[in-house]
Amino acid sequence: MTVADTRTLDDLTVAVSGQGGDGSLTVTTLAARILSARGFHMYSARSVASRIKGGHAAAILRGSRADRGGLDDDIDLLVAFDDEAVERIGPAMAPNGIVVFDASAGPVPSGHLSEDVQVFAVPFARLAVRDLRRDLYKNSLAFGVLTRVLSVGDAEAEACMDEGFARLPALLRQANRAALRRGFAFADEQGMLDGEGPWRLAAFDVAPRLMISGNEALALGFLVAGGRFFTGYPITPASEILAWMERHLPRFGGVVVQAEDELAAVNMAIGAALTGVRAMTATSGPGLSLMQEGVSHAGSAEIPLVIVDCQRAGPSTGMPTKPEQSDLSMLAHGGNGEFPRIVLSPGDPTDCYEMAIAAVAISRRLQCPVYIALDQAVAQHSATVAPFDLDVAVEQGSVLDAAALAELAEYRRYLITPDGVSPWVVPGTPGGMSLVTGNERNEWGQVSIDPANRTAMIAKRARKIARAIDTLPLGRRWGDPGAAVGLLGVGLEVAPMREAVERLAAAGIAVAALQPRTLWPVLPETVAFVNERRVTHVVEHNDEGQVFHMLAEAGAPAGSMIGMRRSDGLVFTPGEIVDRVLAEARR
Amino acid sequence: MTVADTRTLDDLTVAVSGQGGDGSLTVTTLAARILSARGFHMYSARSVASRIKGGHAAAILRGSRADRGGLDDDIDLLVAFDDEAVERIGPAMAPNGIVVFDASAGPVPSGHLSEDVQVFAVPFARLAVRDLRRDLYKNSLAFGVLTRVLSVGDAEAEACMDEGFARLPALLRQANRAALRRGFAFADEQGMLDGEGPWRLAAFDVAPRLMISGNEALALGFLVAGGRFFTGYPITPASEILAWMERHLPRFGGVVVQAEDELAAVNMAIGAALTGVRAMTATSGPGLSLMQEGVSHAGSAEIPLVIVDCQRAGPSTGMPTKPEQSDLSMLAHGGNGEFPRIVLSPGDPTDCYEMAIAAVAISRRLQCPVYIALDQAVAQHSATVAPFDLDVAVEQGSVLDAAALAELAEYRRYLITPDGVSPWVVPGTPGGMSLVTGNERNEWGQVSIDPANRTAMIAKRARKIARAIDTLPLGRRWGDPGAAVGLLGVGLEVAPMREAVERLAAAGIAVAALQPRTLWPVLPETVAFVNERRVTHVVEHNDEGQVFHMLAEAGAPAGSMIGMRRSDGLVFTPGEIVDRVLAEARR
Amino acid sequence: MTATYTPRNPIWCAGCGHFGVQGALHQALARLEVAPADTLILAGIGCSGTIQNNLGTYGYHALHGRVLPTATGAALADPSLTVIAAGGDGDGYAIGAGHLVHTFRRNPALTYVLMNNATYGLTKGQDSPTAAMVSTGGREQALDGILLGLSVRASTFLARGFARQPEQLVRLLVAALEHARSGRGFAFVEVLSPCVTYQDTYPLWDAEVTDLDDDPHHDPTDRAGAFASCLRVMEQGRVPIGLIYRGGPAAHIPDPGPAHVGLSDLTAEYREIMDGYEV
Amino acid sequence: MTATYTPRNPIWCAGCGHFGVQGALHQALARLEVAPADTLILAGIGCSGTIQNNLGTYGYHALHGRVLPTATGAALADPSLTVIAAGGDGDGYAIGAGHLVHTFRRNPALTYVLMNNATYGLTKGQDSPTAAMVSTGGREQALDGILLGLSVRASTFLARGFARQPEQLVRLLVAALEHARSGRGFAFVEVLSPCVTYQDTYPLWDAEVTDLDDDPHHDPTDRAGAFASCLRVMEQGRVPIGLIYRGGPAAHIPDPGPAHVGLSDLTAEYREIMDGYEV
Ligand SMILES: Cc1ncc(C[n+]2csc(CCOP(=O)(O)OP(=O)(O)O)c2C)c(N)n1
Ligand SMILES: Cc1ncc(C[n+]2csc(CCOP(=O)(O)OP(=O)(O)O)c2C)c(N)n1
Ligand code: SF4
Ligand code: SF4
Ligand SMILES: [Mg+2]
Ligand SMILES: [Mg+2]
Repeated sequence: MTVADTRTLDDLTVAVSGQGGDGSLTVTTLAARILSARGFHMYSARSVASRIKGGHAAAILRGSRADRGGLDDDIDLLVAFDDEAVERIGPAMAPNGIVVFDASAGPVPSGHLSEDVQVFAVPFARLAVRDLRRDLYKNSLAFGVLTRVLSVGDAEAEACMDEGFARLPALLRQANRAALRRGFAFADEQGMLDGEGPWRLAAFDVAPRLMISGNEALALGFLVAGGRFFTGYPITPASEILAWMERHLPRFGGVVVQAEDELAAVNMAIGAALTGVRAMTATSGPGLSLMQEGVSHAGSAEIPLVIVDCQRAGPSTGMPTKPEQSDLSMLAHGGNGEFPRIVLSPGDPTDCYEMAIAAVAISRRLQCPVYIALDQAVAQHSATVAPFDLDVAVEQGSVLDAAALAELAEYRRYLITPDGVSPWVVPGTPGGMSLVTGNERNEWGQVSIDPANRTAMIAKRARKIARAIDTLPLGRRWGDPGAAVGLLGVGLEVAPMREAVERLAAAGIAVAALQPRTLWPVLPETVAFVNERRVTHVVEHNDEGQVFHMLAEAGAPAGSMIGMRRSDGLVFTPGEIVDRVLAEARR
Repeated sequence: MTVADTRTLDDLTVAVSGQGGDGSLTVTTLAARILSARGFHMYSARSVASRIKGGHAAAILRGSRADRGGLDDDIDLLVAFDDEAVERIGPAMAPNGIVVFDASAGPVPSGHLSEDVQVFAVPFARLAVRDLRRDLYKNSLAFGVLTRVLSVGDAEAEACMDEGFARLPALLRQANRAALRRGFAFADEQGMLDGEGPWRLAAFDVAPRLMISGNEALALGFLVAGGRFFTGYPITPASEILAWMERHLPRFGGVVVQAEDELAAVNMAIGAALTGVRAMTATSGPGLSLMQEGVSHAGSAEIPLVIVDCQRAGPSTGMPTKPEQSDLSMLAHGGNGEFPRIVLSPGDPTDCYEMAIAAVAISRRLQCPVYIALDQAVAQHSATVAPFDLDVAVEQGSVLDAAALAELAEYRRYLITPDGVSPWVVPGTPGGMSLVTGNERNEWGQVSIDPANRTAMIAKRARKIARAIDTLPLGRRWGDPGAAVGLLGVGLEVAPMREAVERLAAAGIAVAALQPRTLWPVLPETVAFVNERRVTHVVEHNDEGQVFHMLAEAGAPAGSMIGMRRSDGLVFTPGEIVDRVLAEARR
Repeated sequence: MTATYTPRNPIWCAGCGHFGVQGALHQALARLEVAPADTLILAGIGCSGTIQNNLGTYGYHALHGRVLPTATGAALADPSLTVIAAGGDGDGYAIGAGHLVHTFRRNPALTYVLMNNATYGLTKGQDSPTAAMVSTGGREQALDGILLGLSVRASTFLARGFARQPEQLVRLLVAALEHARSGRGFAFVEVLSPCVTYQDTYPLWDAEVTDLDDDPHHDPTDRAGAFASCLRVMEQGRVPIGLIYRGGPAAHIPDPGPAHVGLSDLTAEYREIMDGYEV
Repeated sequence: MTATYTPRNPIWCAGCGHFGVQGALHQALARLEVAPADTLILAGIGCSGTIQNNLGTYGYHALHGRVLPTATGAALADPSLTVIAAGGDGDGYAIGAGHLVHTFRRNPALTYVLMNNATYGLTKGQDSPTAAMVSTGGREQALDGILLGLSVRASTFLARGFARQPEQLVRLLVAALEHARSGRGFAFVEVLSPCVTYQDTYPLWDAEVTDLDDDPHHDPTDRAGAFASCLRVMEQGRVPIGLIYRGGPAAHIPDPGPAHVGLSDLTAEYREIMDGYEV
């Protein structure tokens, strides 16, 4: 929480927490409308157990003057629907924070909140059931109290709810409005009058922005890049991509298939890609394991394919709703045999949009599989971002049409070329008949075990990457380019890393931060970043240090890298990163 | 070919080559009987295309006084059933070698054999069809000429064939004997009389030996280690393990299932392992890709499981009959999320036997997946080895029976322990009911996303490997332990590496060789081996240097390692390794 | 007594059909007096795939779609166990369809309870392969596990229950468990088990179920007849329930099964095999 | 004319049934005058899975067991192609069984030729899921692709031919190709195609095939009737061939299909979607 004057906030984090089905998200969504109207940048996160009811869930919303794209160190305002919410989130409350507690089942559990935290205990559920006959209305009731805390005028709060619930049936809308007013009334009883709460919100001018998740932005990027075929199989946290595609792709003549499993998904996408269509599939770790044979096949048979991995905590089923970056080694090294592949790694929705476009173009240009590695946080959390650049040229890539084909004396699907990329004619083109196979093959696509041919084909495939390395997406950087201390991380590390750099700079400590967007192959600029510094903290969400080892494999000196890792399902806060950097600097 | 006196050989390589169905293997199998009777060590290899008829195939047999376990640099004696055999193998002929050529379709193609090679052109196929009415008999005919070349007495050759064909119907036996005699007659016509051929075979005393392939030895090791459940799905070059199990396991109360696919195979094995049975599955690269989710699951749920990967050339379908070591990175890094796993890597049949026993014991002791990484050559080629030590104690490992369970106040399936290994009670044990899951879980096996529990569970699983690292199988070493130059390789590299060390020593160049048998985790002794030398050649069958990178990741200095790699489907010969070592030494 | 885990309370939404399934399974096991220590419940991934946590038996959580191979492995390895596989329609009919076909064919002695709610509950309501049961047009697009089972001639026990008809369901589950436990083979029970949150099919199925147990013309030992009966009911837009088919050959159960074979004093037998390789 | 690859000579053993399949497919394509450039043959892995190399069309070699999803992807992406999937009984009935079920259900407009030799030819003669067709006892253990197809109510074309009865086989393939090409959906043709090297079933099948095309009582539009007919024939230890079933709803073919949709000048439409996220 940053406080502009005694009571006016310009960086506020609200958490709403209760059991899974309690509609915590509704409250933060409404709060987002309030903050948005004042020009706050926003970031909205959730933590739910992978089950429908009964899991502990929290919806978190951060609004800030600066564009943060991630969570703050602590929670300013907590709406707690049960004891567990206080137990879990209480210790993360900011000094002088406020807790609005559902006291229906008893008083606030003791021992979890520090002295300075102010508590408003309201029997939300009891009031909702008693006065409105449904437990669910407690959310609107809580929203009423919350807006009073923030000194939002009742009229604005009501208007906000009307808009937010515009699609609900009239009866429900009315009941919710009644609940909201019941909240106001309760606040009145506590002496917290309309517009006179303990806190007040700042307001800023902003340009129009989107509020969008990484999954949604990625899906849009695929569409804009000319993507017209998508296959998926439901899995947390990738399912939103499938849903998005089902909603939007058909209108553009595209095809979306919910496959029977991930094996079908990846092979259907390969089949579509074979016809020249830009195709993509998306999954998470367990599904990606199942797709490994298919990805190796696309690599061997030289088929352009984009595969999205929205990483969740592993191994195996792991913790499906928690973020992790523990499939990266599989992306770089999985699948049988050796084949060219690229791993792109976006850090926020804009990046997701851009990397989707890049992935489609690269896979098409190089005729190979391209992974986009997200993690649960980047995939599912929403942030405000500037509108995307929609003016994207869709290139033909290496596909020859009938006219171009006619220019050739002979067409060889796997022609050995200096850049490793062969001409490609899609089925339906007269005269372009070809054989495509996952066996080793000669230039015509005919199966071959000739040793000389084999050696040439391996070299050809390897060349595709080697020759293209200078064209792959570069990283994003923050901080002081000349700093001796570096921070390096991808995905959900980007936001806290960025913010840590700012805080450290404010404290007089120069730090440079790099988010490599091409994670594999490791780009020369990434190795150079490490080489140029005394020490680089490699920040990542796993236990083994997968990014760390990739860098080391590519030649970055292990001795000058320090792993900053966690894999407990929680994110790094900017403050934690700052502390670790300071701790190292002090040594 | 080493020649004891002018005409007596004590190291001989015979190749028999023609189209796939020509029965080349029959000829080398008979020749092996001749060599065996004289006490030769033997090594038998094959190279066939992955299809039934029409592919070019060669059967190669090396017999030697010293135990070589691999091929020599060149071929001494070639039986060539077609032009292609001469074209492909001709350039690999030893000086003064002999070619027995099937001249049915014309003379020996020119340009492939050096001047000093002696050729016997015999119209085998024509004679076989004309005199015996079936093309197939040309093999026995060729065997007659071959034994004459080697001055094996006709009586011995006939007896040898009688024994070798003992299981054939009498009519076929007679026809083959007639073919053999037709061969003798032809030799007579050429003036190569009984017992008076150009070459003569040495003879030695030897103890009884086995002639066995890596796949067979591994299967036997599994049985002896108490393995009683095997699942597989046919795939080259792993299918022999399935066939072996089907033949032998049921007699011991074991169960063998040919699964519908590799997903079923790995999960059936997991289900069996769950009941406390020692279970294994075997496959090759494409199947291993499909098993990745299952292996990650076994790692997460802490289920003992042995997975054999008989590696073939990739990527994707690749070259199914050719050896490669290009799944190693997948073994070490594949599968979603992070979990403990071990990769053992045998180099010959004895090693396969021993590593199967070790794998069963380790997987049982540590409750985690253990890979055994073979390659096509180790898996399918046969060699003479000393009889195995069958006196193997089968330990209970970490399984508690009802009595041991009763001693506990409380049983927690995932109890956090100093060595990371938890007590384990199998279903059917009264009072030992437990929950086993691939989700993150608490000590009782109940799904949990609690961050502190998560951190403890990750550490527990990682500890299993860290604490056991000193008990994992050590490598085998050859040569001068103090040498500044090292050779390091696994699987099919072992035999030529060993022989190269001997040759280099004979030339006055000290070299040390190491075959790590625990490939992952990389053992301290392996890193030390590299650290102790000026330069270590890391010999491997892949293009990217997978072993090389594993070593580097574990801390071996990349600067003192040189990659010696090939992935064209051919093996390294001892001479090639010698040449590369010399070339580096000269620089 | 050594303490062990405490069975969990179900995590399902109030009203979820899976409660009915759990209750019926509990009763069936009690009726047959199967000891929890001899019972191994393996479950798939899905809301349905949490049932194994709640019953105090040995419980195992398989991979999504792989519950049948895992259960087959366990049942073959230790035939003295009562092995129960459980899971959802996504788990069993989508990603698991191939294994289902092969389990029918292989006919191992285990019981499979498939909780069909015509949706993917856990992942929030996507269409499962039976989703079309609920739509008005294109109902034939719905996969039917019973017809599938009938088409595999090695299948031996096929039944469908409804979570809201507990008496019949208990009866079917008892029959299924007896079938498997007596070694006749694979007992498949699909249960209509509505997902109140994403696809509330209670009203629909209340109206649509047609009980073949009540149909005097239905002969559960006649495969072609059962196929025809089911098709006829389905063509009327209804869902056949009851014991659809029972018959076929008996399963081959290894006895005693690898979990109970001895491992000592076998050196002579091992040597015999090894000697086969001597040259 | 630009030169391209030369079709290969088949690599099959002399006498292999797959020659007959290739010949018939060649004839059927010729009879329908399908241009090689408009034909995409996708094959599985197996001896059968080399047929695509020999016909001069666009050819694709899929992963083992995955030919149907791959072919479905291609057919949906470019409906102007004549898409033919081909493969063996191991490929289609073992590792591919789940996809087969779902392809019946999805009913995409493509033809699938499954060469059943009751063995795994390429990997040297292991038992396939149809191996039990050949054994005397336990024949019901053999999976039957036609019965399986009948059990999925969305299936629209099911036939079985015999490599040694080329005339009928050509006729069935022509009908199948027409079915798929006219957009009615998935045409499944199983061909009995003996493996002379590992499982020579010529004599057996010569004796055992029962042609339902010749049976006046067989009505290929009656699903339950067809099921009963097939079962009856099979219970006599025989193998039904002919056009077993044709019917069902038409496929939904996207038109023109993503391979032919335009990609330019869509910025306004994209913006509309993006604006939905504006706050
Ligand atoms: C390989 C894999 N793919 C996808 C998932 C995600 N997933 C979890 S449960 C589920 C489906 C659940 O549906 P169903 O089996 O019908 O069970 P229900 O929740 O309806 O009881 C899916 C797709 C997964 N866990 N693993
Ligand atoms: C994932 C995977 N598993 C196993 C194999 C090995 N394999 C190649 S072909 C084949 C089966 C061939 O049998 P079938 O499909 O009946 O074809 P046929 O050779 O009899 O024509 C198998 C198991 C493989 N290529 N990929
Ligand atoms: S989401 Fe549906 S299936 Fe899952 S627990 Fe709730 S009602 Fe049951
Ligand atoms: S092995 Fe069998 S299936 Fe393969 S080509 Fe030969 S006869 Fe045909
Ligand atoms: Mg379901
Ligand atoms: Mg076959």
